[in-house]
Formats: sequence, C-alpha cells, structure tokens
Amino acid sequence: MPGIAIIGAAATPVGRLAPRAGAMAEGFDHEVLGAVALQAMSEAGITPRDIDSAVFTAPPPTTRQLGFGSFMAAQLGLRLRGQLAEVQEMGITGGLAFDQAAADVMLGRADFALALGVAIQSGADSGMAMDHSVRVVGDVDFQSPFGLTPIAWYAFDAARYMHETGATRADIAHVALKSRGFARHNPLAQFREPLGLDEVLRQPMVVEPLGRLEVPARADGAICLVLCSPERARALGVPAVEVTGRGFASDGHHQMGDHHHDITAFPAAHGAAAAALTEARCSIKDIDIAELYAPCTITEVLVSEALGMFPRGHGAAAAREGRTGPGGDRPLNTSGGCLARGHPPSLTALYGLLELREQLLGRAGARQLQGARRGLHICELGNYNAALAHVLERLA
Amino acid sequence: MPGIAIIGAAATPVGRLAPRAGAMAEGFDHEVLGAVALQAMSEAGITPRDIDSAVFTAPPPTTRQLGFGSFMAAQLGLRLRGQLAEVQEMGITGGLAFDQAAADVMLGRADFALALGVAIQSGADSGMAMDHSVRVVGDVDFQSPFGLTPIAWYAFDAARYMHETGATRADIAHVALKSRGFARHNPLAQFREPLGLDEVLRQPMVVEPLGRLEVPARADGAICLVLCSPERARALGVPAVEVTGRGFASDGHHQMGDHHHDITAFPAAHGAAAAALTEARCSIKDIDIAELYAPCTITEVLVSEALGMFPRGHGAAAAREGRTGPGGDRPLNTSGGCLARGHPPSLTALYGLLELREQLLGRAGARQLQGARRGLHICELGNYNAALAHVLERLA
Amino acid sequence: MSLPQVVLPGRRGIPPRVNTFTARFWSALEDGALLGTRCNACAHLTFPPRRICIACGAQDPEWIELSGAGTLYSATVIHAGPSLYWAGGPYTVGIIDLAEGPRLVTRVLGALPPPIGSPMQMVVTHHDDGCLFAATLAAAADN
Amino acid sequence: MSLPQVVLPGRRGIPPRVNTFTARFWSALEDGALLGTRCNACAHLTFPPRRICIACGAQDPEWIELSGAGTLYSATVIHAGPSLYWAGGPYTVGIIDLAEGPRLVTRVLGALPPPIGSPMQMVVTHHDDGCLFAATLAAAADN
Ligand SMILES: [Zn+2]
Ligand SMILES: [Zn+2]
Repeated sequence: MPGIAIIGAAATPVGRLAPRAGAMAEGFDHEVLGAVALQAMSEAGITPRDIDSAVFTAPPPTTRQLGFGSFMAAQLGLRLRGQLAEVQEMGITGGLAFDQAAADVMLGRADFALALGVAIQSGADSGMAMDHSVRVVGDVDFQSPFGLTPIAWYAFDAARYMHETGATRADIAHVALKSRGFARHNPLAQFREPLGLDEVLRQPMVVEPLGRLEVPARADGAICLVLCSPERARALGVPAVEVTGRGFASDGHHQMGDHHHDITAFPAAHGAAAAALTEARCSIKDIDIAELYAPCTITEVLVSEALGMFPRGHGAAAAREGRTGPGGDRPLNTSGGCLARGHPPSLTALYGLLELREQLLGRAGARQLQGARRGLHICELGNYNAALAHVLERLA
Repeated sequence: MPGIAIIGAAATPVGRLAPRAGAMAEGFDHEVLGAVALQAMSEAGITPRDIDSAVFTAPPPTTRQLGFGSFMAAQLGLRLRGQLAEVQEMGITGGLAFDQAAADVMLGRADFALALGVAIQSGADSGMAMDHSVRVVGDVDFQSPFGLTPIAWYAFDAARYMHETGATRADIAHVALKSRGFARHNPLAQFREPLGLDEVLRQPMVVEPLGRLEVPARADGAICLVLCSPERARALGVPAVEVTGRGFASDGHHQMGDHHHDITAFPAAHGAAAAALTEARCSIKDIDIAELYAPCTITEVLVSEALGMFPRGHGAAAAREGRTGPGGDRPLNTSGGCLARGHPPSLTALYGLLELREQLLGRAGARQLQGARRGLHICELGNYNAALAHVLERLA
Repeated sequence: MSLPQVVLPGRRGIPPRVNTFTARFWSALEDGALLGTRCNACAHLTFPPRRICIACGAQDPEWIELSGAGTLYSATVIHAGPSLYWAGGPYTVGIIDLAEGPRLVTRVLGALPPPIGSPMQMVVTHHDDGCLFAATLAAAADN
Repeated sequence: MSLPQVVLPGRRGIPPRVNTFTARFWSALEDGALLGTRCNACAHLTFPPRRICIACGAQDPEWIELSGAGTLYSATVIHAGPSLYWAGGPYTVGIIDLAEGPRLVTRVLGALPPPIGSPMQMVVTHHDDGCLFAATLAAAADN
C-alpha cells in the first residue's frame, strides 16, 4: 500500500473510562473521541474542515448513541466528500478502519482522512457482555450453546501448543512479564507495574491453562489517526510514517475449520504478513519492531512463530529468554501489548499502529527502540483465521 | 469510479422472510444469504474460490449470529486476500458495501469482490425496533427523549414542503401510486397490486402528513452483487454494467443542523450526484433512469428536485402528472422503490443498484425502460444530510 | 427569565443521560432556564450545549441563557411511535428556530400542532423522574 | 448405533435455534443419533450439518450418521464464563476430531479434562428444555 502517510495521532490512555457505579460520567463517548480527534488533527497541523473521509470502528453495544459515525461527524463539524462509515469484523476492526480510510486517500477521494473510534464498555455487566461475545465467536446453534468465550479459543491454542512442543505454562507466561516491562514507560498503558513470574502463575485460572494475568483485562479507549498521501505529508513538513506494504489473508474458517487442521499454525498471519512484506520489498528479517494483535500470552508466541521470527515451537522459549522483551533482539509489542498497554478489542489495532508511529519517529521515550526503522503491524479476526498486516517506515 | 463492473447479482424478493409467530424458520440468515450469493456468483460464471473480498452490510439487531461476515465467509468456503468487513452507516449502508468492495478491485486487492447482506427483521417486536431506531436518528440526550422516529424526519420535510410550495398531500401521494405501477412487473417487489389515490389518502396517519401507504412497510431481504474490473468482465464475456462515476457529499449534519437551514433542499444529494456525474462526464439530463433511496413519498419528490430533474417546488406536480411513473419522461425508481419494491434499509441501496443493472442490460421484462443507457443511483444517511451516488452504464 | 413550567404525570420515555458538563444544563432547566453554549473563540451559539464548537473546533464554550422564544419551522404528529412514548397516543414534535439563532427539535404541547411559522415559547416539563423541555404556541404560554 | 444418553438437570444456556433443515438433526439427536451431512457433488463430510457445501458450493447434502467416536484435539476449562453457564461452576469444552473426519467443539463431561489425544465418545445430553450433544472419555462412556 505505498501512498499512505500517518501525520497525526492521539489517544486516551487505555483503561477505565466508564464511570464507577453511581458516579457521573466525565464525558460521553462522542466527547471523549471528539477531544482525541481534535488533538490528532492539531498535531497534523490541519482542522476538521480539511478532512474528506472519516472511517469509524463500529461502536460496542454499550454505546448509547447509535448512528455514531454520522453523529460524531456532525459534532466535529466535518464536511466530507470521500466517505463516512463504521466498520467492524471482530479483531481486525481497527485495522479495517485504517485500511478503508487509507483506500480513500489512495483513490484520490480524500486529501485527509481519519481512522478513529471509541469504546467505553468497562461499565457493562460482565455476564451480559459475555453472553453477547459467545454469539460473536461461535456458531450460535452448534458452538455457542456450549458457552465458548472469546479467549477460550486461545486457551485451546495454548493447551495444544504445550502438548505438541513441551512448552510449559511458565514459559508462555513470560510474555506477561515482558509486556509489563515495556508498558512501564508507556503513558498510554493500562498496567505499568512490574510483574513476577510467581505472581502470574498463582492467579486464579480464567480459561485453563491461562490465568487472570495471561488474558486481557476489560479496557476502554479512544483513538484517532490522521492519514494523507506522502506528498502532502512532505508538503506539510510534519513528522510522518509511511505505509510501505499491506496484506490480508484468510484461511476460510470461522474460529475453527470443520476438519482436522493445526490450530496453532496461524497460516493467515503468515500469509498476510508475507503479502505486506512483499509489497514493502523486504523480509521478516528486515523488521525491527512489531506490534501484534495478541490478546493472550500464547497468541504473541504463536504469531511470532507464524511470522517466521522463531522456528515452530520456539516462540515460548524466546519469550522466556527475554528475546522479545526490553533489550531483546526481537522486541515485540513495545507498547506493552494487549496484556499491559491494554485491549479495547475494536481499537487495539489502531493503538498498535500508533505505537509503531511513535517508535519509528524516535519519540517513544524510555521505551524507545534504537534503530527502529521498519515496523510490522498485524491484527486478526477470530483465532487468527484471518489477518491484516501493514509495514510502516519513517517517511523520508 | 471508472474501473468497476457488476457481473452478477441475485436477491430474494423483498418481503417477509422471518417466520410467522410459532412457525419454524425455513432458513436462517446465513442460509438465505448463502443461496443468494451462490446464485450471483453462478450468474457471473465464477465460484466462491474466485472471490478475494467480501464486504457485508452489518446485520440488523435481529441477526442472532454475530461475527456475521466471518461466519458467512466460512459457510461459503471463501478464501480472501483483499478484505472481509461489515460496514454500516444508516441509509448508505448498502452503498458503502458496494463502494468498499469496488475499492478493493480498483486497488488491485481483489480480482472479484462481493457486496452483500441480509436483513431478516420483520419478526421483531415493532415497539422494540422503534426504541432502537430512535437512538439511531437523533441525539440520544437532546432529541431521542422526544420520541422522534426515523420517518418523523421525512414528515418534517413533507410538512415544510407543503407549507412552502402549496403542494397538497394528494400531489405528493401520487408517488405511492406510480411506485406500484412499476412494481407490478417486478418479481422482487413486496407490493405489486395497483393502488388508487383515495385508498392512499384514507389510510391511517403514521407521521402527519404521511399515512400508512406513504411510508415504507417493514421488509426483509438478502442480496449479493459480484464486482470485478471491466477488463475481466469483458474476458469472461458475461453481460455487465460499469460504474462510470461516483460521488459522496455530506452537509455536516446529523439529521438536522443546529441553526436555520432549508431541510427540504438536500444539498448533499445535489453534491454527491454532481460529483458522480462529473466523473461520468455527463449531466443530469443524460440520465435515462434513476434509483433513489426514498423511504417516503416526499423523499422521492425532494431528491428529484435536489438532483435538478425538476425545478424547486415542482417535484410533486411531476409525480401527479405521471412524469416520474410508467410511461413518463423522467422515470424514477422503476423497481417500485421503497414503497412498493420494499425497503430493508441496510439493503435498499443494493436493491437499487440491482434494478439499474437489470434495466441497463435490457432484461427488466414488462417494466423495461426503452433506451435506458445511463442510470443514476443515490442513497443517503439520515434525512439526506449525506449521500452516496453512482452512475452506471452498460459495459461496452 | 424563567420559562413557563408544565407538569406532565408519568416518567420520561428515554431519560437523557447527564454528565459533568451537561449537568449544568439540566439543573438550570429544573430552575426554569434554557441554556445553550457560545464559543469563546468564534462566538458560534449552539443548542444543545457542546464542549466542542462545530464551527471552529475550539473547546472553550461559555454558558448563555436563551430567551425561549422561537418560531415553528416544521412539525409532525407521530401516530405510531416507540413503545416508550406511544402508550399516551399521538404526540406532536416540531423543529423550532430560537430567536437567538439555534435550531432544535422538541415535543410540542397542545391538542393540535400549531401552523408552521407560529411564534413558539419553550417551556419546562416536569415528569415523575426529572424534567425536559418542550414548546407551546407563544399565545398559549402567555395565558 | 445409539449414543450414550446423559441427563443434565436445568435448562440449556443458549438453546440452539431449529429450522426446517436442522430439525432433522435435532430430532435424530433426541433419538440418540449424531448426524452430519455429506455433499452429493464432492463427498465432503461436514459437521455441523450444512445446506451449502463449503468445499464446492453445491447445495445438495445428504444426511449421514456419525459413529460418535473421536479424539480430543484440545480442551480448556472455563472458569469465568457467560452468566448463562457460569452459575454451575467451571466447565470443560473441547475440540473433538471425529473418526469420520469432521472436527467439532463441544462440552466435555467429567470432573477433569481428559488428556489431549484421549479417545472420546459423543453422547446426548438431555436438559429440561431439550437436548444437546457432548463428549466424554471413551472409557467412561463404556462403563
Ligand atoms: Zn467556535
Ligand atoms: Zn461439495
């Protein structure tokens, strides 16, 4: 996808934005996102009237204002000639908002486009939220009746991976530790305190073999990225990163295929990244930094293997040895990822793209990765049966 | 948007697909849409494995299976390299699905792309459905508390138009009659029996001055269009229409602006159509046939004026004089439109595009418009504060 | 400049939410004042109150009190509405252009909708669970 | 070839819907048979039953009875689940590869999840409001 630059970005820290029970909300969804969008445009040196397209992540069921994209556009005084849309498809939702905003720029329909969204759902009753989510991640007639939660699918991955490779829960749990190691210096992160392995392992189980700190906490967020062409970005003279490759792949499953296949192989992740790398004219070895959509510890392990960063069955060992953490040779999710930066599912991809931008522009502060020149972002749709990848570089 | 051909299309008749109370469903949403999608691909001479992108209209709240796009792709055995997404934004939802599927073809991400969706919602409790819809079409804190239904906004248009132009309810109601006149020969239409003016006028009021036959009935549907490049369409040798122009415009409002403006002027409709016509290198006079997203009688009148088909204040008279009906010089909504073909809101735009295709290919049967060479489609987002337009021609 | 007060038995159908910004609006309404906001950067006047100016994007609103006088731009009687409203029978809603410029949509009280162009007066309606605003014919409010 | 039957008091959390096609599956299950579909065009065997073949797109399935024998491919115990299931405490779900080829996901009965690779037997579970299928260790089912 040559032809796209990110020239502005802003986000709230990930965490609880919903008011505590009985308390009055500081701001509603549109006010929280409105402030973030104005900040992103301000950073880019443009105003709402410059925007031609706005692509929103579809709001979660907790968002009371429906027709949200239209409502939000009116609140910001946007006048659009490209498009106004809300998009969704499970974990690639944020990536799709980015992709479709980018498409409008590439097709000449937008000089400037926004990819943005807000999710304030931590106040929802958790039983209710899960009743909804079981309808998302399974066949409602032949799978949902058994109560499969979204992360149960990752637990299947973990159990099978341990069975096949001999990796232990403790090996995999190191992902939770290194996530905190990175998040410590990320002002947007939900959890910044260091963790010890014992602490992780003694937590109550959520979906065996994954305990409370190996799966994501509920989280809210709001984020906006501002896109334009590389030419326009250069003319503005603002610091920018460029998308140099894009790839999508699906293996045709919804969570799981209907005949035997290796659920830990994530072929869609491999395919999407390969397509993006090819377009960017580089290989996985040329990637200095990667943000992976990885809700659970095991997910980061499996994606790192699917991308070819480590041989099959060696991803957990790489985490345990510190290779993917602070100071390692294969840093993954320097934002802290879903476990520490936090995971508002529809927005996680946009937060990942934002982190790559900060790193590639050299302004990631104490977590700055030296020599980060080329970054890979990947997000997924339902146990990585489909994936969307982007390669980013600093705009020359 | 030069560069897009429609090579296949299929749809269920618009009407009730939900089972009657107590009856067993014939098929669930995915089965209804699956059969339609296979028929559309078959018409195009391709198979599910040829598809690279699938863009779905986001399902209505009545759809029990969530993650619907992913689930549906798996049911059809799709393997995608372009994208998989669900899109929504009120009345332009179907147009966006078409637009984003088309974008993937234009960007070279898809050889073949599907724009598709299903809406089976006629079984829902109508009070519940409306409680939901008031959250879509108004500010939930400052407008929804007054109980504004979606069509109440069109009623405001009608009352103001009558006040300003002197047009009567009977003048405007002729749109309902000519809609039936066209629908009579449309096998996809929900209502095909002829109507008399008296019958329309003596119906109970729904939103004054609009009665039961001047507003849309609840309706279900399922539809799929198959897109590819014009070159590929020619190579396949299947009959095809081509998109020769595309335009989007918004006036920056959500239903209504916050200071005085003319709510009957629909500047977004004018702007979107003007952009599409410019890209197609023609003017509104060159349009032989048009499908307008027009849920109520008044909407067709106002859009026809906004498009420049009739002078301001003369649209209702044009309907009364038969100019927009069968045999008229300015035929509008030959499908029967929202009032007779039927109106499943998220799908209406796709049904409109399908009608243009049938007409431009010369196979609309008894409702065929002779010499239909160039068609205009337009759909809208919330009292036409934003609009998306496409110009279609038969592929040479 | 207190608005006329009307008591309407029963609860509001969909009660508006209140946050730390809009609380000022709703408490002023309870006291009989209809507030809007004016942008300190560009003077754009808005109703409903907004933290972000739609005209210039500034986030610096000040509260201003509106007179409550306006004109009926359009109206409709809703005969089939959401279950939360419909129980009470047909109800009228209208678009009001306020004297100070802002346009709003609200419930219009009275048995019949007033003719378009009628002078209107905003009122406060008190329900079992809180208040809302509404409009009546200016003449009716004067009585 | 009737499957073992298990009675589980209480209602199903999210009861499956039934339509004119899947009714055949659910009534056969009630009678102890687990049905899948085989495509008459390409012989692809599917579970759950499908009107459209995911392998070739044909819409010509025939019903076939599955033996109910399989192998545990993976499993997890859910300790925090949806309110509709969670009331009963942790529950095990597993991926089963059936002897005939199809893979499915289902509830796994028993106090502890069986080791991955265990031979499994599908069973019919009878609830207050209808039946579902589930899996147990093959040895347990033999008892
Ligand atoms: Zn201002
Ligand atoms: Zn087959």
